[in-house]
Amino acid sequence: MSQTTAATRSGSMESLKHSFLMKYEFILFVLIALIVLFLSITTDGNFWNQGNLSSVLVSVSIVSIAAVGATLVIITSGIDISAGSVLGLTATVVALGGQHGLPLWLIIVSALATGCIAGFINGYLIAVHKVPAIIVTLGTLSIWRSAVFMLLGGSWGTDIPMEFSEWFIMTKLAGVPLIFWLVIVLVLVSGYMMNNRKWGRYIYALGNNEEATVFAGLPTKRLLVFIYVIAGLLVAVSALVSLGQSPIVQSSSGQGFELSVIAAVVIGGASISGGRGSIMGAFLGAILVELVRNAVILLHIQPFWTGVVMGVMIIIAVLVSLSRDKGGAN
Amino acid sequence: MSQTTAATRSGSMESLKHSFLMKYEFILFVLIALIVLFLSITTDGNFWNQGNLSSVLVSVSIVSIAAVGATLVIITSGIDISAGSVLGLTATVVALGGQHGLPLWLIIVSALATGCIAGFINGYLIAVHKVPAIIVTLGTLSIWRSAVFMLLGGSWGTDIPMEFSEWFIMTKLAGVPLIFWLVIVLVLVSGYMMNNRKWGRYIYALGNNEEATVFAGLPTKRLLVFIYVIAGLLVAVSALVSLGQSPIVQSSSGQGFELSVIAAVVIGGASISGGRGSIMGAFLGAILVELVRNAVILLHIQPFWTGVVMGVMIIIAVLVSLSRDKGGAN
Amino acid sequence: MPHLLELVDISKSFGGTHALKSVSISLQAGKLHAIVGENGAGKSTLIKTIMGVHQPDAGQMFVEGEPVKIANPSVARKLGFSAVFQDPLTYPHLSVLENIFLTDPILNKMGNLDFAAMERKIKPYCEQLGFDVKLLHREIRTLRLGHRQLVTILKALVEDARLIIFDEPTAILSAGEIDHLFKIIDYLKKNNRAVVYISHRLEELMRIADEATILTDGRTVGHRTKEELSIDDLLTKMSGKDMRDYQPDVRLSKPDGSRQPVVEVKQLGKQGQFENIDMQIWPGEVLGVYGQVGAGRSEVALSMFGMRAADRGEVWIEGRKVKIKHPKDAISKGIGYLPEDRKSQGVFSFQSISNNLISVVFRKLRGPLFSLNRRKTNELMEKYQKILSIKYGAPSDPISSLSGGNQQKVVLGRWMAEDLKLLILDEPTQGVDVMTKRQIHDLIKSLAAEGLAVLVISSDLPELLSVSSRILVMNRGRIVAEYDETQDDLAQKLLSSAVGIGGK
Amino acid sequence: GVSVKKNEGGAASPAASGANGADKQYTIAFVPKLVGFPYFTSMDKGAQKAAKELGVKWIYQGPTTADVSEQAKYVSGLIDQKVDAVGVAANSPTALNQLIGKAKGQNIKFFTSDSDVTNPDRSLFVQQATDKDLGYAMADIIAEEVGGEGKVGILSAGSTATNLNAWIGFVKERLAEKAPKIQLLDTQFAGEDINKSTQIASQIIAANPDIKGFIGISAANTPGIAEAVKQAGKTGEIAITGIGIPNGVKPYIKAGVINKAILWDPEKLGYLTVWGVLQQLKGVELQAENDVPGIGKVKYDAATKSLLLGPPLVFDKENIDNYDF
Ligand SMILES: Nc1ncnc2c1ncn2[C@@H]1O[C@H](COP(=O)(O)OP(=O)(O)OP(=O)(O)O)[C@@H](O)[C@H]1O
Ligand SMILES: Nc1ncnc2c1ncn2[C@@H]1O[C@H](COP(=O)(O)OP(=O)(O)OP(=O)(O)O)[C@@H](O)[C@H]1O
Ligand SMILES: [Mg+2]
Ligand SMILES: [Mg+2]
Repeated sequence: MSQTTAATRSGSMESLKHSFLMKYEFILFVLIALIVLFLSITTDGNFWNQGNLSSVLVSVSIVSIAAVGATLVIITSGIDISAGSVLGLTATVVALGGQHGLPLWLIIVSALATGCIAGFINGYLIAVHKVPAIIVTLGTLSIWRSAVFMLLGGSWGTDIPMEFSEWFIMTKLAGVPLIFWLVIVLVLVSGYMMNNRKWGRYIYALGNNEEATVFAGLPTKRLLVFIYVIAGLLVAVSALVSLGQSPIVQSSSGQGFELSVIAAVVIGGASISGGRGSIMGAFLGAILVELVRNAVILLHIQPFWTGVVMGVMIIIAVLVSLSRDKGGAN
Repeated sequence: MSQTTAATRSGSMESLKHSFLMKYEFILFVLIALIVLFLSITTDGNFWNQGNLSSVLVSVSIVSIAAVGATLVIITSGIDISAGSVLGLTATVVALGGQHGLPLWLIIVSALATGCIAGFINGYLIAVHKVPAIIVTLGTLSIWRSAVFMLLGGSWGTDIPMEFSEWFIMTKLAGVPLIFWLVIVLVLVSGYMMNNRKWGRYIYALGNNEEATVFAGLPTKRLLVFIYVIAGLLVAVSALVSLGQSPIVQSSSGQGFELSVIAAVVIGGASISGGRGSIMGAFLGAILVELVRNAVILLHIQPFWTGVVMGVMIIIAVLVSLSRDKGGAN
Repeated sequence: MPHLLELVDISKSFGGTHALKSVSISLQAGKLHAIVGENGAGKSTLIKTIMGVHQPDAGQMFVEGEPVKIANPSVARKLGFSAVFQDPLTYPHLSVLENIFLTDPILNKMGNLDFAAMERKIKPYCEQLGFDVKLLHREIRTLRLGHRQLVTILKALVEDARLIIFDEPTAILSAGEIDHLFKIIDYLKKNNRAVVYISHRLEELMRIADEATILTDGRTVGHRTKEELSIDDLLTKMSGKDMRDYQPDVRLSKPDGSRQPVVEVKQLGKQGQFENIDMQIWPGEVLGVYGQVGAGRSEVALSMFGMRAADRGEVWIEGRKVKIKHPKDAISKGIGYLPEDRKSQGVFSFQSISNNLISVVFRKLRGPLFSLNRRKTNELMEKYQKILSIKYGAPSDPISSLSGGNQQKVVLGRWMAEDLKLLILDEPTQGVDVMTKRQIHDLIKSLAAEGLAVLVISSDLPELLSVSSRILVMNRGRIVAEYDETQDDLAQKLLSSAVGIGGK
Repeated sequence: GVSVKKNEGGAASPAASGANGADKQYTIAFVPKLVGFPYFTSMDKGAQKAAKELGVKWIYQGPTTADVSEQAKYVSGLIDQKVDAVGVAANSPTALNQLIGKAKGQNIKFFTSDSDVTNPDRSLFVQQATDKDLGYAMADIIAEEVGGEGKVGILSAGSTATNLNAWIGFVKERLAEKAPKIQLLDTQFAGEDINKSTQIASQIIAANPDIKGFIGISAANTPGIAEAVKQAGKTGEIAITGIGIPNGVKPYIKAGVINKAILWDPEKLGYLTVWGVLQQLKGVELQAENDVPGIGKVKYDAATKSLLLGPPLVFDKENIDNYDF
């Protein structure tokens, strides 16, 4: 267990067992357990109600899928604030496909292609033209949102294939929506690869010192483009799941999604200045974020408190991980 | 030739006249002139209509004031995405002051203090605790927005002193709202100081290599905190002007403001990775952004096109300034 | 047999600067080829061209007789070339082991990374270089600069390349480490590797070079075989002046022990870094500090300068006890510090050369309307360009366009312009060419002669011998010996106490 | 979106067109709460139809989010362009006061449609249905479907929207009077966001396993609730009603998740708006009851200067297929 994490952070093997990140993820885990315990007690078991649990887990899944990609992006010291618009665009493509009666497979292919293309454009400008990621994605955020408005032409997209809801949300294994299991597999596999495959380490290296990867003859540009494409693809998958959860597309669909995703990644311990971060952490971060949202509703708290809790949580997460860092350095 | 770039960018004086940034600013200027010409022709003079012109210039002023602070922040390789929430919070403070019948001076002082405090909190966490700026301001963005919701308690703030509107917007000099003249003075004076005062030079140095400023014995932390306080203060001033323009406070007031501000600064040629940027550029950037918005209204274009134009403009601005950079380096 | 690599008429310019002008050079397997030249002569540019970082504007390259185009660094790697660059680039948050093996990882049967195998492979090299194996698992950012330099050497060794290039690998290494390195280089040569070696420490080259090429202003001005090598000849060839005419030496008078020391350090200590540091520095003296990499010299200096807090001990300035919490306190009390890590602690890379030079004395250059006094700035610039012979196009050029040695001179000049009581110089002449180094040594001595106290930390033994009036030796965080310049066999004594034999 | 509907031959710009009486082509501009929202898109469609039939130039443009000051910018821009009448579906009852004064000063008529302002200087309010009718209709449907007792949740868009709050007020009033045994839960807010509505509704259902009914106050809330009920497997167990746009609620009505949803015909509202404003521009007095082509009899209340489209429209399985917007 402990191996994965340390390698993630420092990539070293020996300190695996005592790694700080392990401890950090452990903190997250304990925090989650505490909130769950608290909710179990205070809500008369409503938290464990099948419907509530499914709804929370599906929301976690939607954020987590995109967060896997966002973690890679953030490790390379990039950022993707266009994710919400890309989600909206993908959903729009699905709705238009449904409206024109395209076959399901073609709809899915178009949706995933949309994500990949959006990711490619980001990656291309960032890797090849060296435009800072925040600028590129600020630009595409704006452009894709406009595209959604224009494509929907003022109406709602309602012709969403029923399959998304059936597959991901209605289908359950051990009472838990299928998608959540898939997300767990995604997190474990991609986390393992980041630590134990050459490519995973290249991604960390790239985030640590891009210039050095160029000098070392690594295919830096291609790798960066690839990461943004993957990130776009995963956002498109998130879009399909979210259409399962709510099969209508509005012009505002996905707005603010990027913030949830970035919050999850950062609460999960990734450093925005690149070079570190873990997929498992991002997953736990997503759970934490959604649990807070859920608690606000279950406990009949004023919804504005979500914002305060989230804001404080993000800052504290970073403070904690920074202070551990310092500890590590000396 | 290669000499000039670095120097100007870095704010050195010697070569102002032939500097590339100067040329970059010149490009912006030409672009603005072209848009104005185009609007003059296509809108039957509606563009030059007193009301329209004032409204555009006031909007430019609101963005520019905050953009002066944001330029400093971005030069230090920071970013402030909490500006929109701070604007909302300041406006809320004004509305509550008005509601409780506080005297005007006290309202103004409270508003400016709000901005300073919000800036101080950002600066403190960033400078002293070394939390990355995007994280801190992502957190405070969320927190202040929630505070606005709570303080307004579901209603709108409507008790806004009339003076803001009278002073800044109704009062005109040579047909142009007073505030715009003030902004021009602000831009010229702060631009001059950035290039010719030691503090200005320190700020550029700080953004370039923070550790080296510590070795050079500069008061790095205090300077950073100071910059964020100034940025907060200027956002508060923007809030007062925007209340002059539209004397009502909603829970969503200011949302998205940070994006306009960052767009202006970046279109103005500042580098998001720090060490360079100019206040005059940011001002021209603000004019460009607001002209595009205005054009969309005057020409009855689909408002979604604003998004596309802005997105493309941001990316192109950075591409252009990067390519000039390269020219300089070789 | 054709040469391993042959460069013919390679030219490269950056804007108006002609860094290389028809340079030709050929490298043979089993031979060490030294490249010498003044700062800015084009040595690093040549290396970067071979490694595919820069593309030549003209000229051809042949590998074993076949023409090649090295379009990017990965082509160079595939050809079996590897290099230790002058400013080594590392991945700060990855472990040392990963930094070494990133590009050529060892994989297990599953295709996963096999860290245990990597460790086994690197261990023998660590032992040869005297590099503590425990450090392999630390994040590399936690290592001191000297250790990081060793890591990049390890990396070049493990890649098992047929051409290995070292661009000033020993700039901040001390005699012990250098001996280890040379043994390894001998071993490489025996195994038929070609080695390119760049250094400003000409005495090193006498020991290991098989041939040498001399560059001046981007042009090849000479080639010498092992038999023809001599320091005087190289110097003359490099600078175009006859160095035998050079008349050095301001003699420093011995400090007057009865006077009050400028700075006195009493029992300074910091957990795990250094202990019981006592030292006194008198006005008008140059106190040298010698030691191996990691001996703790920089740490002591950093805490005197207020960058790091010491746990114990006192600092007195001119008889008064002072608290220094931040470098700005130190500067206001008259202490200056030239950091050893030029890239991350010294240079403002986007800024102009003149802005870099004046970044400390800025406040004294006030002109009308609170602006910067341009005339004074220019005077200052001209003065230090002359004193330090800085080679640049215009003062407004970005400092990043300068060669490594010239950047070092600018950062050094920054402190010379300030009025100080004590100037601490940490590896002051790293990467500086021999001629300028002598000038800098003279400058240091004349500053001292005017009453400044100077503390010089250096791993360059000849430098310390020529500049200091007194030398302290540190070993594992303690001062283990003190010598003064009049002692016999000084070099030998310094060396043995630095590694822990001998003592006061 | 924006649409500029020019009638054939109506080339003259509003400013240039002389005062030659009946020939004058009037320009009427309207700024909805936000564009890109199907409800307002339908209004625009109806208004375009009216513009074509009645020979008016119609401008429809507005912000992409329901923002007060953005809306004000559009209104201000249109006044500067000297249109003959400018109107809004107001995002704020008071924020536009200054602009209403400015319009009056330039002899431009200022009207509202869908959602009113408090300023007495506005020339006309075109009302879809009375707040009371809408609130009562929703209350009556839910009371009947839950059998007069049990927990009922309310999901609304925003806490500051005046018309939504008015409807909630009437729902409460009616239920207190007609079905006092119904226990209303705290109102929750999900914005004009269907996905968020689904998430919050799911969780409300979880927090109140015995919930019997749900009311969606805004058009985005109702389909969101329906999806949540469907996913919770409680179709038929939890009754749903609320304001619904036909295409949004159609699948749920067909699947039996929702029995009845309420709206009015926004196309007709758009049509009526153009017609009413045109009467005022021409100086024709509105009567207590007016005959509007294509709509029928329409009431006018001179005291409040408001035209009323009529009683709310109830969609169910039978009639839902007749609407496509
Ligand atoms: N990227 C660059 N842009 C502009 N000029 C450059 C660049 N790199 C090198 N130069 C210039 O090319 C010349 C040769 O530089 P180079 O770094 O090769 O010198 P060097 O011989 O390695 O010197 P040193 O001994 O100081 O390291 C210098 O004048 C330097 O200023
Ligand atoms: N064998 C070792 N293992 C781990 N850490 C070491 C070792 N040797 C030294 N260090 C570390 O090196 C640091 C002292 O290095 P410092 O830079 O002060 O010495 P230095 O003599 O200036 O060497 P350098 O020339 O590398 O700067 C301390 O932080 C110490 O913990
Ligand atoms: Mg060099
Ligand atoms: Mg040192």
